[in-house]
Amino acid sequence: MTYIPKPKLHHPSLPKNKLGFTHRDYEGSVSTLCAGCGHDSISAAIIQACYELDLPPHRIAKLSGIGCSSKTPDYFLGNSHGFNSVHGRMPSVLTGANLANKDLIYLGVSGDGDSASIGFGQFAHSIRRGVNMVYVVENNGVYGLTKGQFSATSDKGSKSKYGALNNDSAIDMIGIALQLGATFVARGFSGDKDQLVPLIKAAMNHHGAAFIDCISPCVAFNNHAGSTKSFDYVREHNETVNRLDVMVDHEPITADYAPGTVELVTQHDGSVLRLRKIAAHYDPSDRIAVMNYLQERAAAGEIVTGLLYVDPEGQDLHDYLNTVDKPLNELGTADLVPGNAALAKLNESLR
Amino acid sequence: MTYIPKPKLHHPSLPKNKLGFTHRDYEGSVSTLCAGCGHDSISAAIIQACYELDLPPHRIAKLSGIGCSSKTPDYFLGNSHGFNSVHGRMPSVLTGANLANKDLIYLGVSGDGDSASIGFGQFAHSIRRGVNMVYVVENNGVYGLTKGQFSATSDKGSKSKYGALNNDSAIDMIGIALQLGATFVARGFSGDKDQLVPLIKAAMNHHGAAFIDCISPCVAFNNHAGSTKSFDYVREHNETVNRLDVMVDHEPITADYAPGTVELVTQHDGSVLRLRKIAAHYDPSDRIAVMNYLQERAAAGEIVTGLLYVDPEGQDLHDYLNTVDKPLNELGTADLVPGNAALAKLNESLR
Amino acid sequence: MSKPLEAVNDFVVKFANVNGSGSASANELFARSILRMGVPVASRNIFPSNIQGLPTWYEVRVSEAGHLGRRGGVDLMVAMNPQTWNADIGEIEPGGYLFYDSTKPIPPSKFRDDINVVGVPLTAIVNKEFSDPRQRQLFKNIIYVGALAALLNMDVATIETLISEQFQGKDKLIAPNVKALHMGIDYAKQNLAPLGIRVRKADAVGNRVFIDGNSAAALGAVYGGATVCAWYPITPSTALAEAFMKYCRRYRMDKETGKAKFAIVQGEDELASIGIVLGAAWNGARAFTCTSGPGVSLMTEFVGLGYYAEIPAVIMDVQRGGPSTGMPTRTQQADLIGAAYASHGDTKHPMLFPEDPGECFEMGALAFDMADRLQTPIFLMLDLDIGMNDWLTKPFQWDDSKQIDRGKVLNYEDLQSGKELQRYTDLDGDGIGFRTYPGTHPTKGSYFTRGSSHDRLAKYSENGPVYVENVQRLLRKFETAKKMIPAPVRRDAKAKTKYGVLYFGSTSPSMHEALGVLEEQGVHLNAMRLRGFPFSDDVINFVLEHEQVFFIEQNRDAQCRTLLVTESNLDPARIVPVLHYDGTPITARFIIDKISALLKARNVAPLREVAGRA
Amino acid sequence: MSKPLEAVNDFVVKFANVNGSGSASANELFARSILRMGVPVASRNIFPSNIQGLPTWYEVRVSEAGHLGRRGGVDLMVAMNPQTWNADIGEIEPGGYLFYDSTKPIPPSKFRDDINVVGVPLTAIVNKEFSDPRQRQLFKNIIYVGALAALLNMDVATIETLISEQFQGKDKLIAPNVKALHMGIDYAKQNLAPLGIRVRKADAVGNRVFIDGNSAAALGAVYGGATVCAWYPITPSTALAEAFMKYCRRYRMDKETGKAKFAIVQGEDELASIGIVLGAAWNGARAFTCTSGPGVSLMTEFVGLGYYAEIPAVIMDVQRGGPSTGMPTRTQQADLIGAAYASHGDTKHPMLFPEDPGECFEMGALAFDMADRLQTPIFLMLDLDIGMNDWLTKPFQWDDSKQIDRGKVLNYEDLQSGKELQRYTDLDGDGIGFRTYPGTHPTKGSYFTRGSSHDRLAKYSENGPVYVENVQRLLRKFETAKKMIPAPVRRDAKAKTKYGVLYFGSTSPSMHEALGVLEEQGVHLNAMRLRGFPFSDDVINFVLEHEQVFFIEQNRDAQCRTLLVTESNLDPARIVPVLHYDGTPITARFIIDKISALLKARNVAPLREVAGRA
Ligand SMILES: Cc1ncc(C[n+]2csc(CCOP(=O)(O)OP(=O)(O)O)c2C)c(N)n1
Ligand SMILES: Cc1ncc(C[n+]2csc(CCOP(=O)(O)OP(=O)(O)O)c2C)c(N)n1
Ligand code: SF4
Ligand code: SF4
Ligand SMILES: [Mg+2]
Ligand SMILES: [Mg+2]
Repeated sequence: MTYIPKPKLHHPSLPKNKLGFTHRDYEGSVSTLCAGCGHDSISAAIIQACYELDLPPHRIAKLSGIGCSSKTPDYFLGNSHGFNSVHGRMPSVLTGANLANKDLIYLGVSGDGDSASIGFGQFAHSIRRGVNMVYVVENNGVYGLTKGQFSATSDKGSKSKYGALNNDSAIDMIGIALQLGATFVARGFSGDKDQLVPLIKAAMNHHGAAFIDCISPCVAFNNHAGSTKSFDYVREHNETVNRLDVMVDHEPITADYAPGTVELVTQHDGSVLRLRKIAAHYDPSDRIAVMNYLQERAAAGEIVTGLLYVDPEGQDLHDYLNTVDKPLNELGTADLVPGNAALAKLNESLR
Repeated sequence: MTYIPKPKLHHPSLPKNKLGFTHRDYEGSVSTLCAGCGHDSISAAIIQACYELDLPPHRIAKLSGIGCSSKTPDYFLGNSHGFNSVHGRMPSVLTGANLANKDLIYLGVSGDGDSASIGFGQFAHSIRRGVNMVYVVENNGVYGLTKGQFSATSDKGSKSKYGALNNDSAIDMIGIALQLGATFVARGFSGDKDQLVPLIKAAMNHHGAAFIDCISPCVAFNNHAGSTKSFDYVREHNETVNRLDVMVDHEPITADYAPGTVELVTQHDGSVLRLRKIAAHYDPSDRIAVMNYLQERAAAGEIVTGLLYVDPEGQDLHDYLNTVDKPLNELGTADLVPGNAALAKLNESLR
Repeated sequence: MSKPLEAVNDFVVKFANVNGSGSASANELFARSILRMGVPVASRNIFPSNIQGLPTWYEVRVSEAGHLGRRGGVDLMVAMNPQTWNADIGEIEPGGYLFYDSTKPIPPSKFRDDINVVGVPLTAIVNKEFSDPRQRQLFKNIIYVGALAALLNMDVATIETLISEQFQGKDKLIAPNVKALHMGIDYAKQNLAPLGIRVRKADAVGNRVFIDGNSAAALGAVYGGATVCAWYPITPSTALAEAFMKYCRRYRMDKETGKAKFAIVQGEDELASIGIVLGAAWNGARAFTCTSGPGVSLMTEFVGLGYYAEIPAVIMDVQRGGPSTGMPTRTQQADLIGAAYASHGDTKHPMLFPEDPGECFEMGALAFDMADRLQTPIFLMLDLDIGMNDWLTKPFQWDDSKQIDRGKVLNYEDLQSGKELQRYTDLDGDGIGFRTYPGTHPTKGSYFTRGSSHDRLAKYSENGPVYVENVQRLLRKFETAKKMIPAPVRRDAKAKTKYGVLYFGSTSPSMHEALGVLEEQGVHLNAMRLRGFPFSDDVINFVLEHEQVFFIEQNRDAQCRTLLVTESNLDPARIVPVLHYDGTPITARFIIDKISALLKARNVAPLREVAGRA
Repeated sequence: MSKPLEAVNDFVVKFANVNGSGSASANELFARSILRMGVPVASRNIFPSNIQGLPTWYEVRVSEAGHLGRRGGVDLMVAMNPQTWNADIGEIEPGGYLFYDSTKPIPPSKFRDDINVVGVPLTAIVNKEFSDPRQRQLFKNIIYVGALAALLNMDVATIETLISEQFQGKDKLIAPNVKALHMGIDYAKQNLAPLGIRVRKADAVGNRVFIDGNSAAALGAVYGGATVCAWYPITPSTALAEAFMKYCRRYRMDKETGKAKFAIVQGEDELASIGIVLGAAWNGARAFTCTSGPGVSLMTEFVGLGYYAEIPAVIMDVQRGGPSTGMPTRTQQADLIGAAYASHGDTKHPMLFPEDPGECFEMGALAFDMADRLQTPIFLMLDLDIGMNDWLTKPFQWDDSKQIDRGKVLNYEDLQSGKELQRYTDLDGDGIGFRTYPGTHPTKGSYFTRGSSHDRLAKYSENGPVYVENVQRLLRKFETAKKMIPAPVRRDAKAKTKYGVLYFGSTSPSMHEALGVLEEQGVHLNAMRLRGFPFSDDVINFVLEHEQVFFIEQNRDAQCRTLLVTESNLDPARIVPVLHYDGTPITARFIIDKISALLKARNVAPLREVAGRA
């Protein structure tokens, strides 16, 4: 990593997206993570996804907890508001932010310690509520920032650098998210950007709670042989069930595919997900079958990646609460204060 | 309920168990719960189970959080130490108690709000750690003590007495316990004592984390038509997969059964569980199949009860930590304090 | 047999019932009827932490003089609960009255011979007319109201009106209730003589309203423009959130679309609730949570984030008896230090102290302006006595010209016109920087919010001087807060005096009553009621003006006195704690006794010890 | 070019490195070598909250006089980090020395002309001999140690011994390290003159040991008989739990069975950690947790339970810069109020203030006796400066005749012989009742523990007088705690004086140095070091003895002063805060400047304002 801040002036030849923004307009300040940390690749994928989706950076709010992973929102989308809250509590802060303004895109970034250990409850309940968000766990199976202790996704039986043995069974966040009613569930790998970028794009277009478990090796503390969160292990055991293309402005589907190899899913917002099947019989719309399949593959030591489950008609918390279309943070005195006449009437009823 | 405390003097004709204790010796102070509350039936089942197992009352420690359910430890096992801790934190307090003395039986009593809402994280992590305990959730799908708000197991779409609508998807604690590696998982119903008592007995003989989700209707706030936690609903949709007999002192199995209708499971401590199958093909040893089956039945609105999953060879936290056989709370100065000589040596290495 | 008490419009009636027996509405009917007769009442529930079957009490103080604090002692006991019979009888003042259900004979030994016993065979009467058990239970309550009406010579028409108002909609319930009422009246008229204590029509209530503080605070939140409420049930604050929902449904549904101009979420716990509040406030909505002590403790870490990252938030703490689970259904003012200095590191948080439901409303609204203007969490400190009891309080009013004040926020136009966001820079000397809401402008004004150390422009910094400058600015901001706290209310003694008294919150009515009595006894005290924290110079000067100031609090450790001394550097020796903390509301009698005793003790013992002992 | 600094065994060397470049062990080798030469050193890490790539510093103060506090200023800067070059150069005292890697030429403009520049082509030298990049990085560090050894005239044999000790086991690493060392020595000998600052063998270290406070506190827990540790990682306390595990593995494995006489659990968070501790302590094991500010905030509710249900617990708080996430890698004493009054309701918790690793060990053990005897949570308040830096401290000692004191516990024999358990009854006037461990006796001595209000026999009670009696007993218990807190340490000035100074914890070394200097300047101060909370009468009398007492703290809000005034009723006007809180350890220079300034100001401004301003 370097310390000379990159010049922000735009080279005219830099490619621009529909909004006239260049890739740089979606970058953040320079990362302070270890060279080679998986988290930096995820930041790059987020930048890529937002650029390709032509999203106005300021319409995205990025929130996180505490950890190396939770630091990353500082390293992408420099023109977006960011909130690095407290350890394990991003989900509640994001939920509140979302209530205040239903019009922004909410990107929650967390770690496995942040979401599976201290934050397991908040993770679970934010999913249950159907908060409209993209919830990314940068899962390295270890506490990076505090130097290598176990998290709740660490492999049972693994040994920490100071000799402790992990005896707790590891939490599979995907399985939990599915049980709790997430309407979009995917697993990615920081080492496979081609797969990850479309997953993030699809999640951002999803209406409801979209959860992405992204394996993201920690080169400093959990990339050794034997770690199921190491680059090598994930590469060897990565079982991809499908590949995804996200089409937001409904280009006609020209290319034709062998029957049963492609599935088109139209999400609530009109965006179309083109699923190129790899595991022929994998059906990401059958929640129970998906859970069963994932359990079996996990038992076999395989890491299943791809868009694992999607309910394109997912509802969100605002639908449930039946809130007005105008963001709550734009309502003014006239909208909110009933006035003195109402009080006079109320007083009468209290005598 | 009555306010005249029962006379404690023992009628000579009262039946006694092997320890010479009568049923009364396992009772507690008079319940202050609502007449007809499901929780009182569970207390009765616990008393019955301990009596039948000939357990010395003082070798049991009863712990709870806060709620009507969490009050119940005051109403059974009056000769046992009890700890009514804080809301949602029974699992951590029980874990600590268990570490201090591996020789007692730890009975954790909680509610659905206590364990699925505020306590979801602690519930999950205590199960993951394989704490040797019986963890009973007295599940009424509502906050009783605070008068009828939703808990995380309340039915999605249900309406509270002050008109709030519940939009969050309900947590199935059994599914979560199975995902997190519980080695004994059962569901009971406060209205079916014959089924519940043996489940509690089996759980007490289990070595490892034993979880019992016990549906326990709240007559004050959640027993109305339409509530899946009402007496009527549970009776109508109770799908019992098996019936259980617990044999602690290895009586020879005399009676013979039609093949495939009975299964014998010998637990770590030697106790034998005789499972009389009701759902013929239900196999409580196949975790993934069990999860799959339960998901399907739940989707069909059925409440599956019985001993749902058991791993008779379950290990516990003390096995993992490799602690000495003597309870830690019995170790004295000689065991614990290395003494001055050790310090002299240490000092040398620090110069 | 000591002579029967004689009093008009000045006595205490206590109802002893069983929790869940439906007595609450009958008892409230009794209290409201007296109010409608123009006589002020103060009513208080004393209930257990359970749902059904345990003893509960409802205490009604009738006081034309307008003393609304708890008086202590009972002139008429309505003993409907066998479990508590003995204790209840014991509480009756000599010469007082006992009202009971005489259906079953009760051995004379169970009575006292210095009280007047009034038996009415309620069960017999009700069973004659009604067969359904639930009806029997409910109407038995109405029957005793009727009997009391006759005995206390209350206006029957008024009671009937109230009954018909109460059952508007369910009109067919009106007749049987009125009937039950008259069954009681008739029995009393035919068999009993009126009591020495009596209600007489008066005009002492004025236009005041009768409401609980939780509802009033919730109404304040509606008028304060709160749009997001995240909460977790806990006694005694639960009703506050429920009332907010009720008022929002009434006042905040969009006429055309029928959609909600509010979002209420029951969090999974208090950590989630405050997290949701901070997230919503960060994103520009007015947000609050309501809780009690245990919840405040769980919010501690997040409150520190709100302080340091400077995020507006309103926390309504309906205080109950502590510590830990403590006495969930009893009242105390014991979360003051916990709230004022909540969280690790150097932190301070403004608090507001409403004295009654009227101020719960005003301060409930004010808290949101303060939070936005100060960009920090604000605590509204209620207690169970104010929160869960109906109080007679001044009618609600609102100045319709008032506009919501969002504090220092840069909007699109500001940024577009070149105003630069310097998030944590003190441009105005008040310690407060400007903020922006997320999504305001495509290229200008975004910033990164964090709980870690940061510089004037919100960038991460571990630099010592940068840190010091920032936290010193927070002290200036706290100075600014002083100016926003409602000024303390002073009432001077009739005669010049070297003694003063400080008090706050639900202590007010008892304090005012005590001041009157003491004045009559020739004990002159200048009094000052604190309305919030931090304290203005008026408070400090008040203490300096007096040789000796008594500080009345409803906690064990003189917590508010600690805050005063800490923030003011006043000599604690001049501030003598007077502490009531058994979980019942403080009474005038207690204050009078303590202060009198202290004034005596003063001349013998050095102050420090007095303070120590108190 | 101002004249080069001349000093023997009295100077400050600062190493500027990049996080994760392996410089730590080389720098420690440098410090230890000087120690082995009999010259005291104090070393401090200044590091960022990240894992790799950001700037870090290692400061070594060499002081034969034995001043172990941070001095401030740098006499010799070893500038190995280009990122921070300018700032690092800026810190050098006029006439001081700059040591740098001269392989790449650096423009003269980048230097200062009032310092002495010493260039050694480290990269060139190391690259000539080594090709593997990792080796190059590591040995470059050893080479500069060699060069410094020559320049400062250090004893080479000593360094070689340390190297061979360090690599015991991995013996083949010894040769290349020694070789690298000599490459540095040789280059310096051949090309450079020794500096004006020098190390000379002395005998000023004595038998002291060099260790960090986290390790020492962990060792204290082992000797205190702790068997259960539940913790959650957080800087700067993580190393404490890791050290406890290390020492338990060394001292607590059963010889025969190889099984563990301890249980260490990494909780899922701090709520779980303290919950596990309370559960274990309730069940008769000695248990503790270690954390820092944010963790203490999360434990708040549980601490209140421990206080009210009276459960022993030890909480080791290694304080860092607050509020909120604050400055995780900087030091402060700013959790005092948060810990002392943790939780809602009326609560108070004893605290211990170790001044160095030696006391971390003693108090680390003592805390467990106190917790058991007082049956309440005890806080051991370390800070990052003590916890994470190696300090020279008195050797560890233990009285082998000492037996663990479990406090008031009834065992089987007691109960059998008819002793009755009255859990919360004050039989001895010390406010402490007897308890039993679960499972003690089949029919006697069981009780129900709860956080709700209870009577003398642990039964639930909502009765006011019962509640009051119970919480007043807790105040008596707090009085008992005073007697258990180690007595304050007093050192009087050479001359009689009306000025005093209070201090505690890691402030000690700088305070002692400052006292010496002030004494020389004719400023006489009686000093008292507080070793814990609550404060004994000695402390109060000390304040009363003096017209003016300065209270030195490392926080913004004078938190310890607040505790003192609150608990003692002393007039705060006589206690003047002297506050250092930029996250760096306090220095003697700072204390001297502040106190001198305050003494001047005293004569012009009234005290209250001084206090206000300070
Ligand atoms: C309340 C609290 N407890 C502990 C910490 C210390 N802490 C900071 S990050 C972290 C764990 C981070 O692990 P993870 O979420 O997996 O992120 P990673 O660094 O691995 O990306 C911990 C324990 C904290 N900041 N706050
Ligand atoms: C920290 C905290 N928050 C809130 C409460 C209030 N409270 C007491 S019991 C309870 C819910 C109990 O529900 P559940 O666990 O389902 O028990 P039930 O009464 O239904 O048996 C709540 C919210 C509390 N005691 N402590
Ligand atoms: S420690 Fe691990 S997670 Fe943290 S930055 Fe380094 S590699 Fe990434
Ligand atoms: S409220 Fe419900 S849960 Fe509580 S005691 Fe009554 S019936 Fe049982
Ligand atoms: Mg991680
Ligand atoms: Mg419940």
